[in-house]
Amino acid sequence: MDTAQGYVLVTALALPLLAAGVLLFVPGSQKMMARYFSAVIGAILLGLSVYVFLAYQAGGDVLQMQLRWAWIENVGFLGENGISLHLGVDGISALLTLLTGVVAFAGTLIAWKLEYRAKDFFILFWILIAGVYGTFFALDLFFFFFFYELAVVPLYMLIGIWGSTRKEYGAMKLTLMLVGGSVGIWIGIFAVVHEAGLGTFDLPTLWEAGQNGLISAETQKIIFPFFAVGCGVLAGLWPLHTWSPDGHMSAPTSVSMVHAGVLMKLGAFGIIRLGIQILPEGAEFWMPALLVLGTIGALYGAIAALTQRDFKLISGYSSVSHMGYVLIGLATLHEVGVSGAALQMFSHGVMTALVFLLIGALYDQAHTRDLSDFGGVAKVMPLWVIAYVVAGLANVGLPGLSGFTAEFHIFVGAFRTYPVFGGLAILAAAIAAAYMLRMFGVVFFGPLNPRWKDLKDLSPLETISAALLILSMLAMGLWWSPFTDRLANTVTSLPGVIS
Amino acid sequence: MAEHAWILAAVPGIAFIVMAALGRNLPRQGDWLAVLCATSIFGLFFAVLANFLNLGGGAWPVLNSIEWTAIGDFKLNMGIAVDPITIVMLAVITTVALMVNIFSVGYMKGEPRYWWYFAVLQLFVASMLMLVLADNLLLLYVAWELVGLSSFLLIGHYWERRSAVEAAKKAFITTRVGDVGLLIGIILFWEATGTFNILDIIHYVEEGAIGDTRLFVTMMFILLGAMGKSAQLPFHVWLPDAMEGPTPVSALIHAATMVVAGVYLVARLLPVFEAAGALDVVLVIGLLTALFSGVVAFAQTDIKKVLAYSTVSQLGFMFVALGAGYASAGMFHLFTHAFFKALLFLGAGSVIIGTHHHQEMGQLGGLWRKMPITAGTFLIGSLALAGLFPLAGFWSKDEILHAVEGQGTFFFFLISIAAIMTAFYTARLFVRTFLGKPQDEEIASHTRETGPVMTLPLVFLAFMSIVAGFFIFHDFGSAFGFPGGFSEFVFLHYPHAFHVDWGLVGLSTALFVIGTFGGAWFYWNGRLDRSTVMAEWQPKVYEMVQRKFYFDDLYQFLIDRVVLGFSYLVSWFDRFAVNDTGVDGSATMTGYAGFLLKHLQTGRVPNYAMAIAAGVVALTLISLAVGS
Amino acid sequence: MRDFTLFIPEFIAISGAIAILAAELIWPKIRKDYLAYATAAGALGWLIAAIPYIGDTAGDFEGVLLTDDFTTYFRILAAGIVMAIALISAHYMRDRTSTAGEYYGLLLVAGTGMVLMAASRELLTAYMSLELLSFSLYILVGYFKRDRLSNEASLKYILLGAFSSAMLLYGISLIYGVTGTTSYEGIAEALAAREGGTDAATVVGIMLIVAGVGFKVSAAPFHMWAPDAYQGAPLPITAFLSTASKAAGFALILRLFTGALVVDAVEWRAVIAALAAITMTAGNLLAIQQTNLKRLVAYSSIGQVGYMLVAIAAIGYGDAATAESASSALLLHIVGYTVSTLALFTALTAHYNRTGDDSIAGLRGLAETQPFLALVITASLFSFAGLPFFAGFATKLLLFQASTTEGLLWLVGLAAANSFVSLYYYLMVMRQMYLFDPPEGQTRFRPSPLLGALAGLLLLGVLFIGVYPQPAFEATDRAASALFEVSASGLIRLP
Amino acid sequence: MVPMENYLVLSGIIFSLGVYGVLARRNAVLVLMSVELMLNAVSLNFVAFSAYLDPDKATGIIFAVFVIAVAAAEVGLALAIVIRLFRNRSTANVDEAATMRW
Repeated sequence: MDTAQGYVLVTALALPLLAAGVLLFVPGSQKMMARYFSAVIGAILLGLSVYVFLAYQAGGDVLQMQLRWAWIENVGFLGENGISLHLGVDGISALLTLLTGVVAFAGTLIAWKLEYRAKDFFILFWILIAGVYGTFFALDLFFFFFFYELAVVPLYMLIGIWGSTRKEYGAMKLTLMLVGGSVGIWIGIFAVVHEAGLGTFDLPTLWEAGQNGLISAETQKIIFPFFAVGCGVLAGLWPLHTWSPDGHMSAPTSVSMVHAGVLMKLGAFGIIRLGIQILPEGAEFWMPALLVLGTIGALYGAIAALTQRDFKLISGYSSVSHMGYVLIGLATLHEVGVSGAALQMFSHGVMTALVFLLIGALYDQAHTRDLSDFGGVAKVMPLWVIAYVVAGLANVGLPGLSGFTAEFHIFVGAFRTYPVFGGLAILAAAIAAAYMLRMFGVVFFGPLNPRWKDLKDLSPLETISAALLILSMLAMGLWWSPFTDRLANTVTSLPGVIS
Repeated sequence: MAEHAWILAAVPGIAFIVMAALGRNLPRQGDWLAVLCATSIFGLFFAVLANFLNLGGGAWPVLNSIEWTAIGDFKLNMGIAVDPITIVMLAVITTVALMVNIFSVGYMKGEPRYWWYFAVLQLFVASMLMLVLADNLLLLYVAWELVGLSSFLLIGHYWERRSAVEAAKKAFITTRVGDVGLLIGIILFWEATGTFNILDIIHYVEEGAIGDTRLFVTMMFILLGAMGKSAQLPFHVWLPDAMEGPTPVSALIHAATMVVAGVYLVARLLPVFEAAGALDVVLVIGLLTALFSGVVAFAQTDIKKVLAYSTVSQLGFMFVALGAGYASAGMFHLFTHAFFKALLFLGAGSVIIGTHHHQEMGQLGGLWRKMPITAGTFLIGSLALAGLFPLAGFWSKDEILHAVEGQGTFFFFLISIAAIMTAFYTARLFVRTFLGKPQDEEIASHTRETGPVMTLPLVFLAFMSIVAGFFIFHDFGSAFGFPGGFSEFVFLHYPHAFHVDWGLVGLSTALFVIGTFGGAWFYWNGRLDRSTVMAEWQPKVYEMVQRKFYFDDLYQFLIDRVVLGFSYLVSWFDRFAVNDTGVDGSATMTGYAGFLLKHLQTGRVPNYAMAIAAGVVALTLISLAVGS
Repeated sequence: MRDFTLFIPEFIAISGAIAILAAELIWPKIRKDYLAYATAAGALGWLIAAIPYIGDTAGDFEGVLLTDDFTTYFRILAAGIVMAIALISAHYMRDRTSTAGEYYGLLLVAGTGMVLMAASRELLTAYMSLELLSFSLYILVGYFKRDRLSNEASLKYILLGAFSSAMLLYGISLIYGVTGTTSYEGIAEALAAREGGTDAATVVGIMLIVAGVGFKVSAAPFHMWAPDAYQGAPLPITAFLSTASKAAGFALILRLFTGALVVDAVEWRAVIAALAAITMTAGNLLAIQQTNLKRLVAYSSIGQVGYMLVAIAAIGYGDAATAESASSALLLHIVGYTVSTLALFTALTAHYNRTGDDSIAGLRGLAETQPFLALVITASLFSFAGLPFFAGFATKLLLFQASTTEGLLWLVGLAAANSFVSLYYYLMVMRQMYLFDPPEGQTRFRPSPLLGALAGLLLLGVLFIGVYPQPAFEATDRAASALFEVSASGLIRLP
Repeated sequence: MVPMENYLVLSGIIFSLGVYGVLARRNAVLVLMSVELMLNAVSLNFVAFSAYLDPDKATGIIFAVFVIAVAAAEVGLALAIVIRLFRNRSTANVDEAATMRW
C-alpha cells in the first residue's frame, strides 16, 4: 500500500512537469487552451494534495508513502543508494503538500486573466510548482536541492516578464538573494555528505548519521549556520528579508500568491529537513540565535508595516513578520512550538495567498496600490472587502481562523522555552492588529472616493479561489485536530525536540 | 440540559452563518430569524436553569468536555462548565439579548445593512455565551476575541462615517493590547500547571503549585486583559468612542455584556487573585476608574457619552467589589447594572429615534411630554442607577459599600464620593433630557413617542430594574430555587449570606439624596447659567475634565509620534541600511570589483606575458611558503 | 611494443584531415559546407572506430602512449567535439571564406593532438601532442587573415603560447634534471626515492609546468590571452577553444599529475588550490563587466576552469579514493560542460549567421523571434550556472562533492559562491532574450535545419546528463579508474 | 671537465634574458626572438642534463632536437601571423595590436 501511495507522490511531482512539457508545444496563440489545460492540471493536483494529506495516517509511521527509485549509485564516490529518487511525506510535508495544492489551484485560476504570453507563464508556473512538490516530497538530499533550486529559478522570468513596479530590479534581487541563499545550502550539503562519509545523499540515512554521532557535534555546529542562513533567506530571515517587499511588489498576482504562499515555506521546511533533522546538535547550539533573529523579524516586519503606503509592501513586511513566527516556533525546539511553526506555514500560506489575490484584483482595475488613494471601497467591492477582512483577521491571529491556531502553538512553545521572546512575539501580533486595521480603515471604509465608483467586485474565478483559501483558513481555525494529529508523531520524532 | 448548555451558544452561531450567507435574500432581511433565535435561547436558558437547580449544589459545576488536540505531552480539552456564575451571566445575556434584538427591529428600521447588523448581533451573542460557558481559559480567550470582533464590526456598522471607523479601530486595538496580556497570562498558567482548565488552575493554585512572584506576574497579565475589555483606567478610552455604533449595540455590548467580561473573568479567578495578593491592585484600579469617569461624565453633553462614562464608572464599582474580595457583590452589581444600564441605553435609543437622531442634551429637554413611556422607563433606570431604595441598583451598590467597609475608611469615603457622583450626573442627564423646556423647538416639534417594538423592551427592562435587586434575599431566592439568595448562590466558595444593614441603607440613601437632588437642583429647567459656573470659575479645570483628563490626546500623541515615528525609523532603516547598503551595496561592490579587475586586461601582449611571469613567481613563492 | 592497431581511430582522423586538404586542392570550387560534412563524417568514423576500445585492456605503446579507458574517453570526446564544431561551422565558414580545407583538416588534427595529450605517458610525447593541438589552434584562431580581430587574436595567442611553452619546457628540463627521466612512472619513482625535503629545482620545475598547462586551460593569471583569442576567433573556433582545448589541457594535467607529480603533492596542492580560487573569482567577476557574448563566454569558461581545478587540488589533498572519485567527477563535469558549451555555440552561431551581431544586446528579444534558440541558450547558460534539469547542476554538484576533502572545504565553498555570482551575468543575457521586445524590424525566423537539429540534439544531451547522469558517470568512472591503475598515488611522499 | 652547474647557470641567464626580452620588447619579431632565446636555454639545459646525468639513453638530447624543430615551426607560423599583422595595420608593434581588451 505504501509504495502504491508513493505513486501518488510521483504523479503529483510529474504532472506539473508534464504540463509544462505539453504546454511547450501548444501554440502561443491558443490561450484558452493553455488556461483550461492548466485549470484541469491544477484541479487534479489539488485532488492529489488533498488525498496525500488525508491518506497520511495520523498515528502511523512518521514517513509514509515512501518510494525509492535508484538513480545514481555505485559510481564515483557514491555507494549503495547514493542518489535515489526517494520520495515520501511526513506530517509536516503532508500539511505543506495540501497547502501547495490549494494555493497552486487558486493561483492557476487567478492567472486566467493574464493575456500577455499566457502560455509561457503557465510553463514556468508549472515548473515552479513541480519544484515545490519535489522539495516537500524529496527524501534525498540531491533531489531536495534539485527541486529547491527548480522552484526558485523560474521566478526570475515570472517576475521579470509579467511583473510591475521596478520588475527587473525586483526579479534580479529576488533571484540572486534566493540563489545566494542556496549557496549556503549547497556548501552545507557538501560538508554533510562528506562528513557522514557514507557516499549517499539519502536523507533518512543522513539523519541517522547526524543523530548517531557520525557527524561530530563540533562539525554540526559549523555546518548548521550554512543550512539555517541558506534556507533562512527564502524563509525571510531577518536581515536577509529585503527581497520580500521588493519582490512581492514587482511580482504578478499569482506568482506572489505562490511565492509568499508556498515558496517561503520551503525555506522553513529546509531548516527542519536539513538543519534540525541532520544536525540536531548544531541546531540545538544555534537555535537561540535563530530565535533572536526570528523575534526581530516578527517585530521588525510588523513595525515597518505600520507606516507603509503600498498594499504589497504591507503584505511583504507582514510576511516577514509571520515568517518570523515560524522561525520562533522552530527555534523553540519544543513539540508544540515546532508544530506551531508547521501550522503557521500553512496558515500564512493560505492567508497571504488570499491577500495577494485580493491586492491583484484591485490593482488590475485601479493601477495603483497606494493606500491613501482609496477609501470606502466596501461600497463597491463588498465581497472583496469581506475576503480581505477575513484574511486580515487571520493575519492578526483572530481565533476561529488559522492564524490563531498556529500562533497559539508557537506562543505556547516559546513560553515553555524562552518566555520573554514568547511575550515579544505576542506583542508583534498586537501590532499586526494595528497595521491591519489601519489599512481597513483607510481603504475599505469611510466615504467612497468617487474615483473608484466603477470598481468591479471579485470575478467568479477570483471568488472561487478566495473561497477555497478562506475555507482552508476556517478549517484550520475551527477544527485543529486533523492538522495537529498529523503533526504530532512527526514533531515528536524530530531529534532534539523536547516536550 | 445543563451539560448541553453549549446549545445556547450554538443556536445563535448557526443563526449567524445562515443570516450572513442568506441574509439579504431572506424575507424582511431575516430580522425575524434574529428575534426567533434570541427568543429560543431565552427559553433554552430556562431549561438549563431548571435542570441546573434540579441537579442541586452537589452536582455543580456541571462539566462536559471533549479532547480537542494532542501533540505529544501537550493535551488540550475543550468543554463547558456551568456553575452559578455562569448561570447569572447566561441570565443577563439571554435576557438583554432578547430585548435588544426586539428593540433593534424598530431602531434599525431602514438603516443600511439591516441584515448584516442582525447577523453580527447573533455572532456576538454566540461568542458571549461561549465566553461564559467555557471551562478553560483558551476557549474563553477564543470567545473573548470573537466578542471583540463582533464589537468591532458593530461599532463600525456605519462605516461610511469616518468617526465610526476610527472608533471601531480604537476599540479593537485598545482591547487587543489588553488581550495580549490575557494571552500571556493564560499561557503562563499553562506553563506553570500544564492545563488551561479553569477549575484545575484554581485547584493547583490553592495547592500552592505556582510560586508567589510568578503567580502575581501572571495575574497582572490576566488583569490587563480584564481591564482592556472592561474599559478600566487606562484602557477606558475606547468605550465612550464606541458609542458610534448603533445604540442597541451599546446597550447589549457596551453596557450589559461584553464590557463586563473583564469583571466576569476576575470574579471567576478571584481565588487565584486572592492567592496572588493581587486584589489590592484590582481595588485601586476600580476605584480610580469609578472616580475618574464619574468626573468626566459631568462634562459630557451627549446622552450616550454620559451613559458610556457612567458604564465605565460602574464597571469600576464592580472592580472595587471584586478587589475587596466580594465576588458576589461584584457579580450582583453586574447583574443589576446589566438591566438598568441596558434600559438606559435603549431609552437613549428611543430618544434618538423619537427626535430623529438627536442626542446632544443641549438640544433636547422636556421630552417627557412627547415620549412619556420612554421618559418613565428612563426615570426608573436612572433612579436604579442612582441607587434609590428599593430599586435594583440600590441593593447592589449597598453590597459594594458593605464590601468596601472592610477596606478602611479612606476607600469607603472615596467610593461614597463616587456614588454621589453617580447620582449627580444621572440626575443631570435625566433633568436636561426629559424635564424642563425644550431647548430646540424645531426638534421638539418633530419628536414622537416610539412604537411598541421599542417601548415594550423598555418596559420589561424597567420591570427588571425594579425587581432584580430582590434576588439578594434569601426568601426571594428560595422561591426561585436557590436558597440563600444571590450571594450564596453565586459564590459557593465564599458563602456570604445577605443581611440588611440598616445603617448602610441609611447612608446609601443619603448619598442618593445628596447626589440626585444636588444634580436636579443644579440643572433644573435648563438653568445653564449654573451648569456653566464651573467653566467660568475654573476654565482650566473644566477644560481638563471635558477633554477627559487628556488621556485620548496623550495616546494620540504616543501613537503618532512614538509608535509611528519608530515605524518610520524602522522602514527607513530597512530601506537604507539593510536593503540599499547591505544588499544592493554588496551587489554593487561585486560589480565594482569586476570593473577594477578588468583594467588589468590591457590587451597588450607584454602585459599578458608579465602576468604569466609574475604568476610563476607567485606560485613558486606560495609553494615554498606552504610546502615547507 | 609497437602496436599500431592501438591508434586506428587517430589514423582515421589524420587520414580524414589529409583527404579533406587534398579534396580542396583537387576541387578548389567544392562547396565548403560539403567539406564540413566530410569532416563530420570523418569524425563520426573516428568515433565509431573508438567504440571497440571501450573497456578493452590497456594498450601500451612503447611506454610513451597508453590507450586505456581514459584515452578512449577523450577520443570519444574529441571526435564528438570535432564533429559538432564541423557541423556548426558548415554555413558559417561557407559564407565567410573561400578556402576551408585547412580549417576542417586542422580541426581533425587538433582533435588528434588532444587525444595524444590524453594518451601520453611521457613528457616529450606530451609536449609534442600539446604543440600539435596548439599550432592547429593558432592557425584556426587567425583563420580570417584579413580580419583585424582574428589576426590580433592569433598574434596574441601564438606569442603568449610560445612564451608559455618555453616556460613549460624549462620546467620539464628541470624535472628531467632532477629525476633523469621523462617518463611519468620514472619521474614518480625518482621523486619518491629522493631523500630530504623540498628542493628548489623540483618546485620551480613543477611551477613552470603548472604555468604551461595553466596557460593551456586558461587558468588565472595565465588566462589573459583567452578573452582576446575567443573574441577574435571565428565563432565555431571559440567553441572549439573553450571545449577541446580545455578538455585536452585537463587530460594532460590528469595524466601528469596523477601519474608523476602526485608524489610531490605537498608541493603543488596549495598552489593549485590558490590557482583555482583566483581563476574562478577573476573569471566570474570579470564576466559581469562584459558586453560581448564571446568575451562573456570566455570569462565564464575561465570560471569553469576554476571549478575544474578544484578537483585537481582535491587529488593533491585527498587520499587515493578521493583522488579517483574527484577525477571521475571532473571528467563528468567536462562532459557536461562540453555539451552545454556546444549547445550554446550552436544556438549562437545560428543567431550570428542571421544577425552578425555578437554582443549581448544583440540577443534582444530572441525569445520572440526565435524561441527555440532562446531556449537552447537559456538551457546552456543555466547549465553553466548549475541550475537543475541541466547538465551543470548534476555535474557541478558531483564535482564539488567529490572534491570535498579536509582542508579544501573553503575552496568548495568559494566555488559554490562563485557559481552564484555567475548566475548574475547569465541572467543578464536571459534578460535580453526574454524581458525585452526585439528591435524594430526583427521578425520571427527559422534557424537552418542543420543547426536546429544539432541544437536540439545537444539540448537533449544537456537535459539527459542533468537528469540522469548515471550512464555518463559510469563511463567517466571507468576512465578515472583506468587513470588510477597507472597512477603513482601509492608513492605519495608525506611532508 | 666543466661542472654541470656552469651550464645550468648559463642556461638560467639565457632564459632570463629571453623572458626579459618578451616583457620589454614591443616589436613582434623581437619578441619572437626572445622566445627563441628561452627555447635555446631549454635546449642547453636538456643537453647538459643528458650529458651529465643520463648519458646512456640521451633522452635530453632527443628532447633538445625536438625543441629545436618545434621552435623552427613556431617561428615560421608566428612570422606569417606577424606579416598579416603588418599587412592589416602597417605595424609590427605588439602594443598596437590591442583592439581587444577589458
